[in-house]
Amino acid sequence: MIFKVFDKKELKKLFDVLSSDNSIVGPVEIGADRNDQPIYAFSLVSDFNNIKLNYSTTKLPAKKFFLPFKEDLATFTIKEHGWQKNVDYNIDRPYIFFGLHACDINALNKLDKVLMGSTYPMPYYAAKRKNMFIVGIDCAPQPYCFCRSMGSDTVLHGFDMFLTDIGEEYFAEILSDTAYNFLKKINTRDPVEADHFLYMKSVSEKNKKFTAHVDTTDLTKILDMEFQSEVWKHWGQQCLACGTCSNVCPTCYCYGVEETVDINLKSARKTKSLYSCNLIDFAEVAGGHNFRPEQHIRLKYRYYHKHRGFVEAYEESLCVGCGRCGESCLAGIRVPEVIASVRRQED
Amino acid sequence: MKIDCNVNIRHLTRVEGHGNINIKITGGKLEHAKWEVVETPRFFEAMLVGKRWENAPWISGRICGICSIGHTLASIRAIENAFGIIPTELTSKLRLLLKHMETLQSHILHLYFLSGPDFLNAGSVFPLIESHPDVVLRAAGMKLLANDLCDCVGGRRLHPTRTIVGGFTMLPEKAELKGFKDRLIKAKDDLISTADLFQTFSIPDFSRETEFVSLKGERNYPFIGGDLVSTDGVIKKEHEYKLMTNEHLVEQSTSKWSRLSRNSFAVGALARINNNFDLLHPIANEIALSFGLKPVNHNPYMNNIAQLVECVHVVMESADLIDEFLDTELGEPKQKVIPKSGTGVGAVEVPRGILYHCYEFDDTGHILKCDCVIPTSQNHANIQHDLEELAKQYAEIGRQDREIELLAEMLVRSYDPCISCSVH
Amino acid sequence: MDTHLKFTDIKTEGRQKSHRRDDFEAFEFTYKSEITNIHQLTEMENLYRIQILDPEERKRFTFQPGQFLMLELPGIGEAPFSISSPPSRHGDVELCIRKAGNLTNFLAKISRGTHVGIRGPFGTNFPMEKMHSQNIFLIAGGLGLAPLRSAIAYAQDNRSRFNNVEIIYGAKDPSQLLFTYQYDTWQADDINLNIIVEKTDPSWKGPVGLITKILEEIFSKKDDDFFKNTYAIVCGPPVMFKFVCNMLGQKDIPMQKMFVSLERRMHCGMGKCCRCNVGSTYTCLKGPVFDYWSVMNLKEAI
Amino acid sequence: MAGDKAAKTYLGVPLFRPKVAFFELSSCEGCQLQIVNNEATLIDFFSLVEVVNFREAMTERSDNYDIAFVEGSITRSDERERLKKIRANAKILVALGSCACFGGVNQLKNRFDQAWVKNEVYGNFPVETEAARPLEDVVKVDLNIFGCPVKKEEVEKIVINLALGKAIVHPKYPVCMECKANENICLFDLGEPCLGPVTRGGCDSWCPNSKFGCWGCRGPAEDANIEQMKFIMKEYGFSEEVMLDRLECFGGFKTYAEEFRKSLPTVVTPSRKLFGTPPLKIRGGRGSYDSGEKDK
Ligand SMILES: Cc1cc2nc3c(=O)[nH]c(=O)nc-3n(C[C@H](O)[C@H](O)[C@H](O)COP(=O)(O)OP(=O)(O)OC[C@H]3O[C@@H](n4cnc5c(N)ncnc54)[C@H](O)[C@@H]3O)c2cc1C
Ligand code: SF4
Ligand code: SF4
Ligand code: SF4
Repeated sequence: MIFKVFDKKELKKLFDVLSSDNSIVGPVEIGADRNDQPIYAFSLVSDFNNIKLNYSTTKLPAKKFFLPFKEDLATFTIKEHGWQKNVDYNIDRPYIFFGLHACDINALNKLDKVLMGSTYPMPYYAAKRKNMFIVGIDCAPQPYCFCRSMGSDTVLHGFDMFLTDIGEEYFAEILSDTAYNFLKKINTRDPVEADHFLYMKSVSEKNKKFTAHVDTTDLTKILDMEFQSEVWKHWGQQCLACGTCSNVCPTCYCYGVEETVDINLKSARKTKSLYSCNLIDFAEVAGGHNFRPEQHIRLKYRYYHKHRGFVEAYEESLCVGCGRCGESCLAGIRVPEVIASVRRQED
Repeated sequence: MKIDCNVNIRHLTRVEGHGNINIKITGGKLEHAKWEVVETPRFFEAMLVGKRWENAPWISGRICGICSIGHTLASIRAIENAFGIIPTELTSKLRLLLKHMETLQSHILHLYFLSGPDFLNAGSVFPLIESHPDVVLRAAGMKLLANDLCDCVGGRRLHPTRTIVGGFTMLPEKAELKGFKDRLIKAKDDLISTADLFQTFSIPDFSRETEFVSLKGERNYPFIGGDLVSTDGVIKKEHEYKLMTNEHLVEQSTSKWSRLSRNSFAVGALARINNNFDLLHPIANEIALSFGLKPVNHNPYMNNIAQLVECVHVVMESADLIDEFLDTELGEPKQKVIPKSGTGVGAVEVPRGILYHCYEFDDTGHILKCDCVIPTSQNHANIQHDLEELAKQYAEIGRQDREIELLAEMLVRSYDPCISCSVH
Repeated sequence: MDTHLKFTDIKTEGRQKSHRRDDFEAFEFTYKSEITNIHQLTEMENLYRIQILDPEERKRFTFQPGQFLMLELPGIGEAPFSISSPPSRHGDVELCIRKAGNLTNFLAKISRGTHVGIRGPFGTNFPMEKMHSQNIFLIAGGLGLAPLRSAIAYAQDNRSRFNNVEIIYGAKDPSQLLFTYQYDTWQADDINLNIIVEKTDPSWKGPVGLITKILEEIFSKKDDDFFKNTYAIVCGPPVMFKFVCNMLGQKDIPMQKMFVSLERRMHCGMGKCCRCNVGSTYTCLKGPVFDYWSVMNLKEAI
Repeated sequence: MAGDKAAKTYLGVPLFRPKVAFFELSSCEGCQLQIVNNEATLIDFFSLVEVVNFREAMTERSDNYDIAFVEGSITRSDERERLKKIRANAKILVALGSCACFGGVNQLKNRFDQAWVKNEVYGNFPVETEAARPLEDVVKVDLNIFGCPVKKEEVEKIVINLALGKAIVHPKYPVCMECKANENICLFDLGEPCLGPVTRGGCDSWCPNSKFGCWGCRGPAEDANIEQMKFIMKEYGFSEEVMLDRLECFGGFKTYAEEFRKSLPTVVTPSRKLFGTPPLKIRGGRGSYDSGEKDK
């Protein structure tokens, strides 16, 4: 891995270099909540000053740029006899993601495994994924962050450049030659030992700030053992079956497909919409039979998929510990508490 | 020639709501001519009793689907008046813009889809889609503009979601509003073509002297709030609306009737123009004159033309409002609302005339008493008297059943009555 | 240096010729096909004969008994269906489809010659080759006969490679029996056919009752050695295969030698949409055909 | 609409071009207006169906129709009779909008004694009215189209599906699902109440898109978790009355709302000063008015 160090003032220059020819997506402030805390979102930005690099967590992940909530998989031209299928992966340009946290980059890496890795890679995702350039940035743990428990507090790959604040300067990890070339446009220097020290200090200070934890020891086994546990009913009773947790999750990718005919009857479309396993009809089949008829079973399934099934398949969990779902859940169902209750850990 | 005539229309079509027309002429003599409102009453004034203030605009907007924006705004104004809230300039401008688009969409709907087919000898707009596609497309285009702009400012085209007491839940994007300017300019041209089309129609020549009531403009043509005025010279304050409407009940109608200096009066586009002619936009003014419309005009059929003139006026003014909005530094969209006890009245000119909402609140902002006076109900008595006069005049000159029936229908439609609203 | 990021294009034209599982273009690729014939089997089920139009593609389309494909009618819907025809007949397949919803009802209204799209084949299959030189029980309840028919055809085509072949088929009532016109040909190929119906009608001469009843009868006629060399394929509603597999288990048939086909909701068929997950196993990738041991290990499978 | 166009087909299957009629009972007619508000697709829309009765837009009338779209709720005996006639003529009876599906805002008057309601508005003048009811209280309803107002995109989709013979299924999930997909900031975060978590989706989170909390016009989502909703409202500092106002606004949550109203204490507020009132009890929330004073 190649490292560089550059003055914080250079960052704007880097932004300008990147934005002169490309579309940039970054964290911006979109309002304030009832406690006057800023609310952040990933959005297209053209002005460096609008980017809030010290943002906490965005409400929604950057998912919409590579896994849109709604997307046409195909359109059809209907002719007198027969039809023509038109496929478009819906990409028009590369995006630069400026300021993704480690958890969100890890989320992309996990999505890559399902959507790009295994059999039948999904071109709609892959095309967008291949057309992104990622500048990661370090973060300050929030009270709800448990990424460290999920091993997502640092990220080793899946980005082009990752910046860590070491005081007056940024410490940059460089993973791609594109990133290396971009950095040539600004003033950088090679790190010296003192920089390494500053870097490690910043990391250890960050680690001290984590307050939320999830014990993942033997979690797959425990989830299996506790499959019939009463605690699921407890959480199920609170769950609104609203799907918010999946929608704000950077790794939830389940979807449904619907085919519709346009009102002129001359065209039709096949549309994919992100769905949620917490919704009542997620596992309903023709004839009305529902394989997961009760809410606690559906809620359990979500945990089961993330913390057991995915581990079984890829040896890592499908949760990055960003805490978004717990923060957005009006019923206050939070992963650390749910897992702790399944493990019968009382605090 | 002495005629016998029997007109019996149950549930008049191409009007909003349910009303019947009954005319009986025997041997050239009018026996009776009746305008009956048979709409089922919905008791909004009772529904709201005991509810918190927040419910009022949201629920009372449901009095009418066509003028839901007007109802919402009147309700908000009444509440703001009761609580002593003065809307910011930005809020007032946006509300006016929204109001204008409702006026445009309602007038276009009426001119092209409801009363228009009468002049083009069609039963509805559907055959016109084939016989006059350009006309229908032009109307659809203008309606779409009005509706889209309502969506943009008010959240949706009916039962708006952004209009609240104290301002708006959110403001439209400047860029988005800017995009509407070109469409408004185009609408002006479309309205001029509409005027050309209406010049080819023969507007029935019929007049009956009556009184016209509307809001009184100070510097601008009036739409939201202000003094109340009549062509007979009555002037009242907004909160004295009861003295202007004098609602009473009559047997043939589930809607209440109104009277002022005479036994009936008229509200609506014609009344507004009769009272505020000089405040019209110059282009609107010009079009009015080209139809020979100037105050005080007593031909109820001319209400159609008055609506057309108003369309021009609101389109021109909306373009200006957008310019002003684009130049304004946007702040908080809404003010804080602190309820207090008291009574407030909101008077708003909706497409069919002047609309009043009045609420009395307790100190926690719960509604103790609610009163809504709808333009169409103010018009009912006038429609009735016009109908009698019309039947009488035409019976004398010996017109036939079908002709009288059509003229009677057209007369009622000219008022663009919104019956379900009048029986809220 | 140019600061413009290079746009990586992934070709968006659906692949025209080949079809590989690791190819981006395979994802939304449909074989354009024609419904060449429709045969009404019962009031609820039709048999559709579907031919891939392009001769090259047709040749390349191969499948194994137990696999399914996704059938698409533009604007109407897309759904998974087990292939019901002999695997020897490549891109010319038969699907036995029950009217159950939007797509299937519309299919019942179309006529011969209509174009449809098919994707696939997807999923696991019955491991027919492993069963060579063994006895096989082919046990079906209701519509479960549809996927089994492909295995039956395989057994017919490779009759010499199997010992005893026994079809056990249960249906609600005689009018719901599928593929009645083929029973003779099966028996002619020395395949035992045992049919039982739950509700009888005057035309019915055979046994009446649940499928377990007829199984017991058959079991009682076989000696213990028979079961040592036996495989079983069970297709039908979950309750049925639970009972049946338990009975087979009592005869000491190992769970790895029993195969069942699971049905779940599916929107992609390619391990993406998650709708078919059992526990967190994709039915479309790891299934629909599972050995019974795997099913036992899947939470909430039955 | 007159004129028999050649029957349309889709993929060779002839389509059903239904004769449709629109009727309204007690309502604001906004839902019908939504259909005419379809400017961009109006012509396509009307080529899928044959309109034979649409009082608001046309003069011709016919009683020969396949589908009757009925808007509004029942508040008078003659409406009941009309509805029964419509039912007898129609093959498919569609309840258009929340008034028809649940009673809509009209049913808010059911909180009161109907005699008081009449007196409040009409004094001694004789008018007929009865408690507002949804269509299905009187006749069998084949299909509900929820919303106040209905969403035109949804109506269009339903009509296309009717023509194609596709089943009409409403989303079972709550509004939040669509709200999140629309990238809205949750209103609870902004300190505003919202009924989205328990209200049936399908409106594409119409109100929250405008930063306006949902009032539940589409009725409850399947298996709506009302108990949890009450708890959330409380946690975010909204009074029970705020929750009740929304629950009872459109009638979709009737059973819950009635229970809830009963569970709340009756509060007595000072009687009115300006207008006389008959004896009247409003349970729950605020306001039970004792009559007493008549100082008008
Ligand atoms: C592996 C497999 C093999 C199958 N083989 C056959 C067969 O050979 N013959 C047969 O008649 N049926 C078969 N089915 C069931 C068949 O897929 C459903 O009956 C069909 O999806 C109904 O579609 P529809 O559009 O008519 O119904 P709708 O209820 O309108 O379906 C709506 C959507 O739900 C999904 N869906 C609903 N029910 C099911 C279901 N049971 N399975 C999967 N998706 C569902 C579909 O994707 C569809 O897009 C099979 C299912 C699976 C999973
Ligand atoms: S866990 Fe929370 S966010 Fe997720 S569906 Fe349940 S209530 Fe909604
Ligand atoms: S605003 Fe309402 S609908 Fe949207 S997420 Fe929040 S609670 Fe749900
Ligand atoms: S958000 Fe709620 S009140 Fe608004 S349209 Fe949707 S369901 Fe109705």
